[in-house]
Amino acid sequence: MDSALIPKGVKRCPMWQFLLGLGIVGVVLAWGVYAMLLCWFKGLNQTNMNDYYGFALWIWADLAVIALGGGAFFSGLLKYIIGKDELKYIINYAVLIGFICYSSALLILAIDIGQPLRGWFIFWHANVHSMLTEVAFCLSCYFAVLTIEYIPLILENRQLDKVPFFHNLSHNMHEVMAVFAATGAFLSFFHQGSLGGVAGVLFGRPFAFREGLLIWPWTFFLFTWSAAAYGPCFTLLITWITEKVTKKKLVKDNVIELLAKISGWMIFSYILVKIADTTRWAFMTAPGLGQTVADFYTGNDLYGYWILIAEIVLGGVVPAIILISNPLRKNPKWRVAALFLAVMGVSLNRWVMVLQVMAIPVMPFDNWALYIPSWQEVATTILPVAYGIILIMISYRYLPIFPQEAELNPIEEESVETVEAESESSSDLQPAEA
Amino acid sequence: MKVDRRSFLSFVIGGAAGTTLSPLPWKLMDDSSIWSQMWPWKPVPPAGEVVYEDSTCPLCPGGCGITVRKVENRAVKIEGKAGHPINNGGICLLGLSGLQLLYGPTRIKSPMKRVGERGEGKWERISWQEAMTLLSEKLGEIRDKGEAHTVAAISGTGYGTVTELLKRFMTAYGSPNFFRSPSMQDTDEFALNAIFRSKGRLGYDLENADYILSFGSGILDGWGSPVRMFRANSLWKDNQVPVIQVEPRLSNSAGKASKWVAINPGTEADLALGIAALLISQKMANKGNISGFRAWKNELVQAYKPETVAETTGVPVETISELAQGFGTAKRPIALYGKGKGVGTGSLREIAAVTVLNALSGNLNKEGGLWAVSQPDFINWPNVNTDQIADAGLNQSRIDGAGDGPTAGIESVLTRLPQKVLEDGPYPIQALLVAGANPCHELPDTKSVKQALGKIPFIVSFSSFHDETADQADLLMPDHVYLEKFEDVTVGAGLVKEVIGLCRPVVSAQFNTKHLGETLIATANMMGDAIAGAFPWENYESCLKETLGNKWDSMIENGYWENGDVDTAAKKVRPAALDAPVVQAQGDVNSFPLLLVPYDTIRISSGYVGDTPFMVKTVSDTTIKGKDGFVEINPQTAAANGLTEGTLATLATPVGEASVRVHLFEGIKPGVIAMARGLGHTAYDGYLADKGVNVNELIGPVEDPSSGLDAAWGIRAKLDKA
Amino acid sequence: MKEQQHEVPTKEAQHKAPVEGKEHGRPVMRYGMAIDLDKCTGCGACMVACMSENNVPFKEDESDKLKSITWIRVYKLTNGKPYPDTEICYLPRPCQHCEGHGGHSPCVSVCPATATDYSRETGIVSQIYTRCFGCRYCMAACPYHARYFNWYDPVWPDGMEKYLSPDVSARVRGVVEKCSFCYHRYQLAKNKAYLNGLHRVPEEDYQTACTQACPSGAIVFGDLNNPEHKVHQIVQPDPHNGNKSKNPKAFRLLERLGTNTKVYYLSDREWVRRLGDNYLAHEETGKVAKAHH
Amino acid sequence: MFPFSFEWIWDAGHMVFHGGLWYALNIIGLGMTYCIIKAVIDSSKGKGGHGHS
Repeated sequence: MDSALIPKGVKRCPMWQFLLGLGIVGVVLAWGVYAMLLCWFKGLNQTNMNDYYGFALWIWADLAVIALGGGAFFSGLLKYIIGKDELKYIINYAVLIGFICYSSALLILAIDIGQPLRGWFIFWHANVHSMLTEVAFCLSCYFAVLTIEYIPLILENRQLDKVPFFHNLSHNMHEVMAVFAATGAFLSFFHQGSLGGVAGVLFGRPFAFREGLLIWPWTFFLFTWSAAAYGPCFTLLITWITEKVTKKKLVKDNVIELLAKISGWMIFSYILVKIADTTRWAFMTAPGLGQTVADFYTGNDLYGYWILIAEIVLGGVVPAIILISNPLRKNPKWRVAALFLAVMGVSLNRWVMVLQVMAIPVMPFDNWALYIPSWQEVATTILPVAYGIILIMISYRYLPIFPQEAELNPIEEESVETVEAESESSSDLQPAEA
Repeated sequence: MKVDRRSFLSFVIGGAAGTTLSPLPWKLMDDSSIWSQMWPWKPVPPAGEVVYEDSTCPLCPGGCGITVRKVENRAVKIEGKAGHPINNGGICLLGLSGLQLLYGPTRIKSPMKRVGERGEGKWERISWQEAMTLLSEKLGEIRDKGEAHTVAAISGTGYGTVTELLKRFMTAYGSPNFFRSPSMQDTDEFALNAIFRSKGRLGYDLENADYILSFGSGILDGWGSPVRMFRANSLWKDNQVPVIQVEPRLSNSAGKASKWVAINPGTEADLALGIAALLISQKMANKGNISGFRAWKNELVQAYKPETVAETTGVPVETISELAQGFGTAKRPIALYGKGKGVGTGSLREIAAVTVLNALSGNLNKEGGLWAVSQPDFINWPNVNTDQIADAGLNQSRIDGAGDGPTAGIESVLTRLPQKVLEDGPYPIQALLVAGANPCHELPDTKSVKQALGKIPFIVSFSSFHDETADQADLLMPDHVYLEKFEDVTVGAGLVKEVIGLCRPVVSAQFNTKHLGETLIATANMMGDAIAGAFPWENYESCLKETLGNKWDSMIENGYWENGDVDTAAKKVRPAALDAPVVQAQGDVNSFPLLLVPYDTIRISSGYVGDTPFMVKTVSDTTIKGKDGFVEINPQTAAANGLTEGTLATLATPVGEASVRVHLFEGIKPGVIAMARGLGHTAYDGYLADKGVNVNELIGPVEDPSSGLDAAWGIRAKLDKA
Repeated sequence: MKEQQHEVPTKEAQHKAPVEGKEHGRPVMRYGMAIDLDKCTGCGACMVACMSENNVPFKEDESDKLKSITWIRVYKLTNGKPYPDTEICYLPRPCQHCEGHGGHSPCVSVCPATATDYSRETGIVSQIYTRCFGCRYCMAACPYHARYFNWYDPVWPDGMEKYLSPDVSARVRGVVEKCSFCYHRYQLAKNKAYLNGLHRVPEEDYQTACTQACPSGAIVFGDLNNPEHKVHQIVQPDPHNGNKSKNPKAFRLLERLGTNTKVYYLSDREWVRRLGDNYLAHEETGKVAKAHH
Repeated sequence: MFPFSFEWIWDAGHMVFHGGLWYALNIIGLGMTYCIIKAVIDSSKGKGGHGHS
């Protein structure tokens, strides 16, 4: 019935199936929204955060999605600036995923602050020395860029495209997309870095503190690098999941493998630097401040040396090697495994840089502080996931996200559909617009 | 239709663009910054002219001088009064948070009579006239039946006009049953009476002493006049005065002392006598202050050989001789008596032992020594000329038998009252007046105390707060809080000087309350000449002025009256009960393997006034967590009983049972467990009620045969994982 | 926004004069404390004095110490030895008013909305409640846990709001608060000094509530830069060594982190001094702390 | 964020930071304006789209 909105040459599941899917995810979304409202109206006492855990689950989710959303800016960089043209077949999806990640990140920040009504003070009374200020500015600017990159995609909807203005607009935006992409890359470099800086500048917290270059601690560069390295893995992982769900091949292997290979080398180079940084920190930085690795990884029930291994070896070295070696990369099983490990690795790194930092006592007579998030925190953290799935469902159904889909999944009696589409089009426009 | 679509889209886009460019968002931003900082529920304290008014803090026996900061007619802050002879600017946390008592919601806001069941908390507000009529009629009835002696009164601690007015009221009315709630003062007076054979109290010249030997006295936990003690302690630090704390638990006092001597609880007397014996045998003793010295000295030396003492006390022989050396060679050594806040009287043997030790040092009534200070006596009212009904009543023996037998010279034994009431002997109590006391929480074995009160048909509470005892009352006649009234505060508390502080109305009465003095005078006047005659004053203030006489002016001017050189009450010590049997902890070792000792801390008020919200906030999470209270236990003992930090356990004693959490603490003797005193309130509000356990529910009074007073220092207990 | 401006203490935010040297002709002050841990008895008077001076709220259950606002908190330290060799010591911890390097205290540099500031005039780290939007980054940055978040709206039991002081504004839910060295008292003293034609605030005219209340006289407060002030004489800060104290009894919390705090602690007991900082096994107490970066 | 909000100082930090910020904002802003204006012109020239056929 909504076939008029569905891109030419592709097949979509029946409406009822689609709505059922939406409904199921919608319930989760509603749960998250309820929790969000609780936090806004009753305050952050709804969470299990406390004066030791000022940063908790949310901020981790925030850092994680931003790192994972890094795929957008990096593949944008590769396509528009470096000129890896094959990536145009996946860039749309990368942008969409990025858009979801960043909008989620902003939402989470809006819930996380104690005085949401004053959130804009961070811009208005900006303290330029604060990493968080840098994050806030670059984050919102880059979100604008992502929106700009997403708009043409929306305008390519079969019906919207009929409007000359929209048609031309999307066309023109494509023309200058390189400029936006460049700006996006520039902004990303800074906010990804600043997010690393958030922890790295805490010279009161030897576990987080890092020396660095000028005003930027090493974590600044590590975060940017890791986002560029791991972001594409997430894009690929989601693409793979989408293919599994839709039971269709959506992107050609050569594209996938190209991105995977680049990602592999990025992770490899990153992890080398990360290992170097960790070593320096463990043997020079931290001891210089009076604390040893043993202080950080023993004497509590959760944080042990395992977390260090899991992050660096399992989540770094292993996926890097898999994605670098041709045979392994070309084997879907190995590749997907690598993608999983990589995503786990970077998420774990962000977890460590937020929650473990809070957990470790600094004053010798202080104690480890562990905390368990309240259901409101969990719900508000799952909220973006549900929202993301819904946005992907809708976009996939009505927008030409995967340029290669039609080619990879040829279908007959196309004509019939279009005819049907023409005749019904009128009645079906509202949803597209509203 | 195409037009529709286009116009629709342009409408949406145009609208969006328009809104962003309009001043609306900016206005909203501006407003949000205002709303988000001045919600209607955020109190904005009115500013105004600031004035300071001096007064005295009567919340504990300390008698500190305070200065109250006022903004217009609101008291906003209590501070210690600089230059005051006792606290010179310093102040404790209870004194600081007095305003939470003044303005707190647990105040009784007007006279009330009970309408529901006892303890149900259903009250009906009545006028003062009604209230006093009710009281005078009820008392009148009893008196007319010739049973005046069946009315009992419990007053607060200390010596002062209000206490004396209540006492006078009882005398004029015709009842011998006037009780004073236990305090360090009892201990002092008892010691003077039993060992110095004189009237008065003990004074400790701590500031000038050069060696401090404390037998469990909470030097920093609320003993004596707390702030004075804190200041003395700092003075000792500056002058490197050795401070030895003898105690089974590492209290704050022990922690701050230069040496902590861990001892088996209840054997302090033995250690004291052991040291005394060594002083004598090593010729370091000065017998000048002791009468009948020869009679018992050899006996003592024989009975308290270091080895024997080490055996009983668990204190190594070398430590004992070390203490003897230190005490014997110091110029002005002093030994402190009275465990914790010094409220429990303890056994005569123990007081005697410590006093003898002080006497042997040879500086009784000398600089840096122990003083026998004569009683304050500024209240010289004409004797009451009682009518024959009164005489009849007064001729009856006291219900607690105080004054007879071992308790000769003791005014009252409150801890005996509940038992006597329960066993109806010698006669039932028909009415009870309670002022400035909270027996339902303060007295040992609170369960029987409550039962006893249950048997008394008519109970009047003059308390300012909805405390446990007020909950059991039939008639509430709330007194002012100290910041609303004039009152004299006589400070004993181990000072070697006389200080009388003055409470004065810093703010007007916040509620429909009445000064207890006024209530008594007015009620007396309603009860016919026989009683009215004893109260010639037209109101309390004139009574106070007249009583204080020439002191009044200096008190109005400085807020206190001070007398530096006190008269000594006695010159010589007459040791008594040194060979008396040791007071044992109740319960048998087999079924109760552990020893439970209550401990005092300055952060928890254990007297008539409950802890303030601010004080509760300072209590550690290893003392109260949520509603659970903790017992401290040595990790060794805990392990032996399969207990770990925070475990929920059942604590049972011969007297009661309670559910507690366990806190592992290295600083406590294995086999001993300790619990803070003053918690487990059932009255008051959510800021204080149902937090922790009231240790008095687990400990019963144990009478010292040689004094008749409660000498319980702990109780046998067992602790099982819940 | 106008609303905030009047909330900003003085105009520190604008001028960034050097921490040393003079400020508007007036000498730069560095207010700080010396707390004698051997005298401190852990009585808690300082905590309550602070709460009642600064309108600090309280809840029915304050036993969750991770959610309990105590601007100055008294920690109980022990030497960890078994009975009967156990020793305890109490350590009151107000905001340490870190100077860091050139006024870059851990919290001030990270606040995204300039809601907390290091005063070049007094060396006091301020907190502007009406500017703070509750991101809690400063709390993450403070190793002393001196900063507290208002998880709940403050509620005073019926009638108790009567004792609230007009000198300190009550805070709303969702903002961070902390010890201000009773800054309002400084403002009053400053006005008084001005009226008396003095260009310096006399030592006795500006004392914090905790200092004033402490019954043991364990806290000494004043201007660390002023040789006439008792605190300076006790501490003898060494400006050439990151303001480290020349007094062998004295130490600062986590000195080696380079937080350059203005609260000094004194103790005769070595184990207490050693608990003041993180030491590697082989390091000697009080020897390593050298201002870092 | 603006020179008139009072915590603003004309120091290197502010210049670098806000320099970069406003630079990016301008590119984005101008880029979009360009696209929109051009799109309007193109549409008026009747280019593209099948909407009005």
